[in-house]
Amino acid sequence: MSKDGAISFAQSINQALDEAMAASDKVMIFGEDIADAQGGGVFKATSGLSTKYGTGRVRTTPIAEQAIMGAAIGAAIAGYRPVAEIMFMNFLTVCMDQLVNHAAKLRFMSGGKTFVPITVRCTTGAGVGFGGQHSDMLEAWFAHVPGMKVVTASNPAEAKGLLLSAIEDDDPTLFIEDIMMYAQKGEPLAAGEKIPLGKARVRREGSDVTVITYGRPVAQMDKLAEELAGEGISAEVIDLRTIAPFDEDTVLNSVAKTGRAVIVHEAIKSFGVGAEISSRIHEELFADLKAPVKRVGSKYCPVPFSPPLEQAFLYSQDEVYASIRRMMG
Amino acid sequence: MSKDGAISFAQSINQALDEAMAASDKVMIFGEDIADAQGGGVFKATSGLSTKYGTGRVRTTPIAEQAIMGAAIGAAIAGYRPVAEIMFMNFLTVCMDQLVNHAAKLRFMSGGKTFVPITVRCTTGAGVGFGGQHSDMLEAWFAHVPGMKVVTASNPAEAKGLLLSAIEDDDPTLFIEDIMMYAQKGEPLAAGEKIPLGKARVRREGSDVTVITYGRPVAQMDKLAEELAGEGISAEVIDLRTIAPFDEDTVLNSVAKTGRAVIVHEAIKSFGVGAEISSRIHEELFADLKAPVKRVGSKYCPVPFSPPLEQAFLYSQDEVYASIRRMMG
Amino acid sequence: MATKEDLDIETLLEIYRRSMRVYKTDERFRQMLTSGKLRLVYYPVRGQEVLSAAMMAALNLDDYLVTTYRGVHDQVAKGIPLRDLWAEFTGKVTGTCKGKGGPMHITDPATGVMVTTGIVGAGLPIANGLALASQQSGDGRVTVVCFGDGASNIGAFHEALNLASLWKLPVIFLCQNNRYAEHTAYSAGTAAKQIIDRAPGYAMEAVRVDGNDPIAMHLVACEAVARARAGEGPTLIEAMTYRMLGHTFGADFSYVPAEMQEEAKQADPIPLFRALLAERGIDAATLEAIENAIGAELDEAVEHALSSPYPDVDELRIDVLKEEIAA
Amino acid sequence: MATKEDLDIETLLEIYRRSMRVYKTDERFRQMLTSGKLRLVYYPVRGQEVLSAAMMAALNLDDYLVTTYRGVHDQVAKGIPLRDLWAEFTGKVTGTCKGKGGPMHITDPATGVMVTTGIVGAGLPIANGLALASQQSGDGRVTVVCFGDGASNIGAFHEALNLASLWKLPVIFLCQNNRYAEHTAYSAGTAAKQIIDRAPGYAMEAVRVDGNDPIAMHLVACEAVARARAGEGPTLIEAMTYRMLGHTFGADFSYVPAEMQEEAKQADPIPLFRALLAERGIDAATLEAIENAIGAELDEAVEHALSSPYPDVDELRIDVLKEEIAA
Ligand SMILES: Cc1ncc(C[n+]2csc(CCOP(=O)(O)OP(=O)(O)O)c2C)c(N)n1
Ligand SMILES: Cc1ncc(C[n+]2csc(CCOP(=O)(O)OP(=O)(O)O)c2C)c(N)n1
Ligand SMILES: [Mg+2]
Ligand SMILES: [Mg+2]
Repeated sequence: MSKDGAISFAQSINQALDEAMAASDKVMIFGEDIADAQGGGVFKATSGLSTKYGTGRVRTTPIAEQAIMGAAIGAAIAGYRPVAEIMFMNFLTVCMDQLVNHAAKLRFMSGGKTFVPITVRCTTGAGVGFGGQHSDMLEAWFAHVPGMKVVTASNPAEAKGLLLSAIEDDDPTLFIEDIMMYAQKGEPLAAGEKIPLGKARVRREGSDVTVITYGRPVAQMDKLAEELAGEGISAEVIDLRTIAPFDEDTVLNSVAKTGRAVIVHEAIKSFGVGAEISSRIHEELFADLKAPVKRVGSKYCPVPFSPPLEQAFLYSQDEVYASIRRMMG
Repeated sequence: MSKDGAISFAQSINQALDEAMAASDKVMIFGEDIADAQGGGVFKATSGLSTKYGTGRVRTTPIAEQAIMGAAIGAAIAGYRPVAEIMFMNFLTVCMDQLVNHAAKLRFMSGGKTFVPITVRCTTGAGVGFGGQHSDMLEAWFAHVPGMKVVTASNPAEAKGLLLSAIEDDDPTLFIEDIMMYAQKGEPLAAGEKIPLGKARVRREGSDVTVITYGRPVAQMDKLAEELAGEGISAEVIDLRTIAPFDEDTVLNSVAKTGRAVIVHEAIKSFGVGAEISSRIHEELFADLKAPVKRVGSKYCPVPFSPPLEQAFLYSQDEVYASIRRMMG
Repeated sequence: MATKEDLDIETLLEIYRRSMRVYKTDERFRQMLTSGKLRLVYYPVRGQEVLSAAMMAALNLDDYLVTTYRGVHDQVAKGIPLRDLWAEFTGKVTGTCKGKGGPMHITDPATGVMVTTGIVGAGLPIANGLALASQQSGDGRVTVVCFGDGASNIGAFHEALNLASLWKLPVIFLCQNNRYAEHTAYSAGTAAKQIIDRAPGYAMEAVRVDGNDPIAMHLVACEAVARARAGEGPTLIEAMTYRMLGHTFGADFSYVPAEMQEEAKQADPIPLFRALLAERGIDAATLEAIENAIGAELDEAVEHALSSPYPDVDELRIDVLKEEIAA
Repeated sequence: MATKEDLDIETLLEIYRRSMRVYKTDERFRQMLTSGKLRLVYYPVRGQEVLSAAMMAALNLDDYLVTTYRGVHDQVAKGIPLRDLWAEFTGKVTGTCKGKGGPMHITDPATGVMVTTGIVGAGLPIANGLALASQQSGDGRVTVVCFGDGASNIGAFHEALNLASLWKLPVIFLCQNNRYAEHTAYSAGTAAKQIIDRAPGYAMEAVRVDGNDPIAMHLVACEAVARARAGEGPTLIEAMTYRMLGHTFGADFSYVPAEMQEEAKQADPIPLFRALLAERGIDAATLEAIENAIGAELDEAVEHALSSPYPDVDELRIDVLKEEIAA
């Protein structure tokens, strides 16, 4: 924590893990390089925890994501609340079976006799120059999987509050951290506070258009709304926080009021999360809409390395602005 | 082939593989149990091929889907056109990395210096009683991955024509077969004929409503359209064939004409393929629509085993019917 | 290694009882499938009864089991109530999982049956997690995970064995080497001469045993259990056996050489076990009494299953997440 | 095993030349990162130059290479043009992949560099496919796939080695055991005493060698290449080496024990190689000439990269699929 009380996203994650481990000895953490003997994690999110809680509860693993995920699932069934760190979101592709065929289904397939309260943390995001295999936003895949939740945070305090709730939640939760945000600082969350899953946050009220987003774009949309206000356009900004199942009430109530909506995410647009939200809005509020719902996402291609391409790949704030201006006529 | 010339879906797949192997010695097949020493495949789709083309080109593999997919990718980069059989679609979860991070991205990441002309065949579908881990329709995941195509077929002839095109295609293609259709018989496709990827088929013209679907529901929607015609409703039925990238022109032209659309698929509705199509239609044709686009898909839960639950889980034809009646006012 | 003097008769009879529960259950399933009274995808366990019985007899009821689609022998030998099992196999709400899981996904924590998976190899990493929970809590439980010879070629096997050894987990990897993986013979899929050749790559204790020999198998099982309970780490057991029928019920298995089939008949563990018991002075009446008791229990279980109701369709909204899904 | 008499001086000089190309390239990258002239995530190869040079010197230009994020030593030793490599690392359209792949995804089929992956272990199954193509076409090529000690714990390793052995593929699995996987020491992640202990589990030829010894390493490489070309199947080589810097450039590696760092300095392959060459009668002027030539080539490559343009944003629609994506 810096002198002004601000705290980075990574530190906030660390605080959440620390508080969760202090609150319950059922919380364990597994992941690559996470113990202090390994420097406390590649992003330092777990720094200090193995020293404080022991290497029985904070375990550095081999490079074996199926083993990590399986260990978390088995321990969860037996009563623990493991947090599995899968370093990058793209690495979920080597352990999808454990997460999708097992963690998400065991409650249902066992008729409720077992359940899998695991939290899977991972990072991702374009902008660092990691290229095609370390930058994908794949949340739409997991949103399509019944039996699990998908959560993302838009600033350090939100990250802490949501992560604490994810760990307490009795269902498997995928917690996505944006690599571009780790160093970002913000107000800390008060000790003991949590942010419930399943509830979107209206960051700013408005009457002309609803901007629905999550993760990194949230802060950008806050700023854009500020700009728009200067131009006489009143934008409501919603941070979904929980992407799946998403908070339909908050979204629909807002768009019922504004009659216009834009969904913004970093994932590529085609077949992305925005498609479901847009469809739901059209289905429920067709008659109330003053314009078709607009989606803004990244381009249809693998994440490129070359810096100008990487920037051009990303969802464009200008496109959001232009869409809103167009909608307003 | 039966006496009346009808041919089953599985036989038609077999014919396509046979013709492709005869046409080019670059075509190879890898998969579990596929050679004749193993009975020619669990679904007999590869029966006779290893005898005809040798076990160098038709290779039974260990139970190792990453190894299967990797072998296909490597051989493809070196100039072959491998067809990888991943027995059930859910098993793609153990080799997602190979398919998504490698096959789909290598053309782009290499700046076009390599490309990966593989075809991945798999089966899936609810209705057999295989339960939660052998029945998922996961096409939406792969549709969200730039760099690959997703194809499905609605009858034996279509299967052959599309599979031949998939094998010839220079990009990685996921070819999804519905397990409930293997025994279904239909007209054979003429030898040498193919069906192009990327083009939807208008199965039936109509003027009141467009039904957009693919795979198993196609035949059911044909029948439903027949019924609706009896009630004075003229439904246009579109078989997407290629799910991604999908044939926007055909879809949008049709809905521009009818002003109404229903999308039907076996995959669960939430965050499914229907969401993208619905969003696209709303975005492009908002002013022309007489009613919001409707999506019909399966329920939000893992595929249940118990037969009545399995049936209740599946997308409902009655729901399609009721939606269309409601749209028509 | 073991001689027939090594096991007391009570233990042997206990293993026999478990074997017969498996044998009769499997037989009844196949009878009802043949007669058309039942329709389901069934994975026969004929030939693998004894190895499973001998393993499970070395465990406590609260020890954990993870198994696969071909798992009915493991579940029954572990002690799952036949009523609940049959009701699950027939998709009834009275089943272990309310009919939602079905034959490939049996779970019954009361008897330690924690996970049954249909994904080859997937049980191994999960078994590590169960064992880890025991290691951490000190509850003294042991986890056994069953899988086939074919499963030893998939990545999850490798990752799980390495982790278990590294962390000295109280887990037993029971490879039931029945010489086929679906239609593929052992040597067409597995480069290792024997599965245990893989153990040194994980610095793991390993033993190959005739799984059809109840005494040898039980002694190996007891040793592995003792090692796990003592905190000395995991064991890989390669139990040699044979799948006497096709991969699934009714499936063709003409790809199996006739001599192998013949040889396997000679090694059928059930008649051999009976002969062994006779040698040890157990008379036919005792065995018959055991079989009859199981038969009666089975009759009741089948009747219960068939007469039970199917789950209500509302169940589709329950157990997906903790909170019920809105209608 | 090998003695210094075993290799002729021409071969030794060829290995030295390749080693220095790697050494100088790596050094230049680090210099430019330090000075702020370059900004990228860079995986240093300091300490692993010689093993790679000795391996690649045993190959033809058209033999295939698959490597990883830490792959610049392999690519350069294989013969990739420095101009194209530098342009790719700097994201320029003149790069091997038009700047689209970047440092973690170098491909250059002209020099056999087929795939560079950022996913640990993923290269091994793909290498099998390349080798399979050669086996099938009879083109006589050999495929080498490089990976780390940590990678030997992931499932793809297991699946790939089993398949390669089963099918006798002309592939060489080159495990560069540098004793760390990111921040994790060998023994914290790997239960096997040595990686080659895993080979019997695949019935595969395997050899452990001091990768820093150019002669021993080259002889082992030649033997594996000969085996592959003769159709006798794959080899697992465990080349012992050391990662002399952090996992990525600039990253803290205080988790490495000081004694290990000290020991590694003593075993630094570059000064040892120079000493060896001196012993074999190569004078300082010869070595200097080699270094100077490489330095000049590097200057030109860097200059070319820096002055090259970035790709046009239209490139986002090209190479996604064969057909250009609509604007
Ligand atoms: C990941 C995965 N790949 C393929 C299958 C299909 N499959 C089901 S059982 C089986 C054979 C398994 O053989 P083995 O491990 O020897 O077990 P056995 O059936 O002989 O008991 C295969 C390939 C699967 N269920 N999961
Ligand atoms: C599947 C996967 N898991 C984790 C990572 C993150 N990661 C990148 S490099 C690395 C360490 C690899 O160690 P090793 O195989 O020894 O290779 P080295 O870096 O030492 O050359 C890890 C864990 C990854 N890239 N892919
Ligand atoms: Mg088997
Ligand atoms: Mg290493």
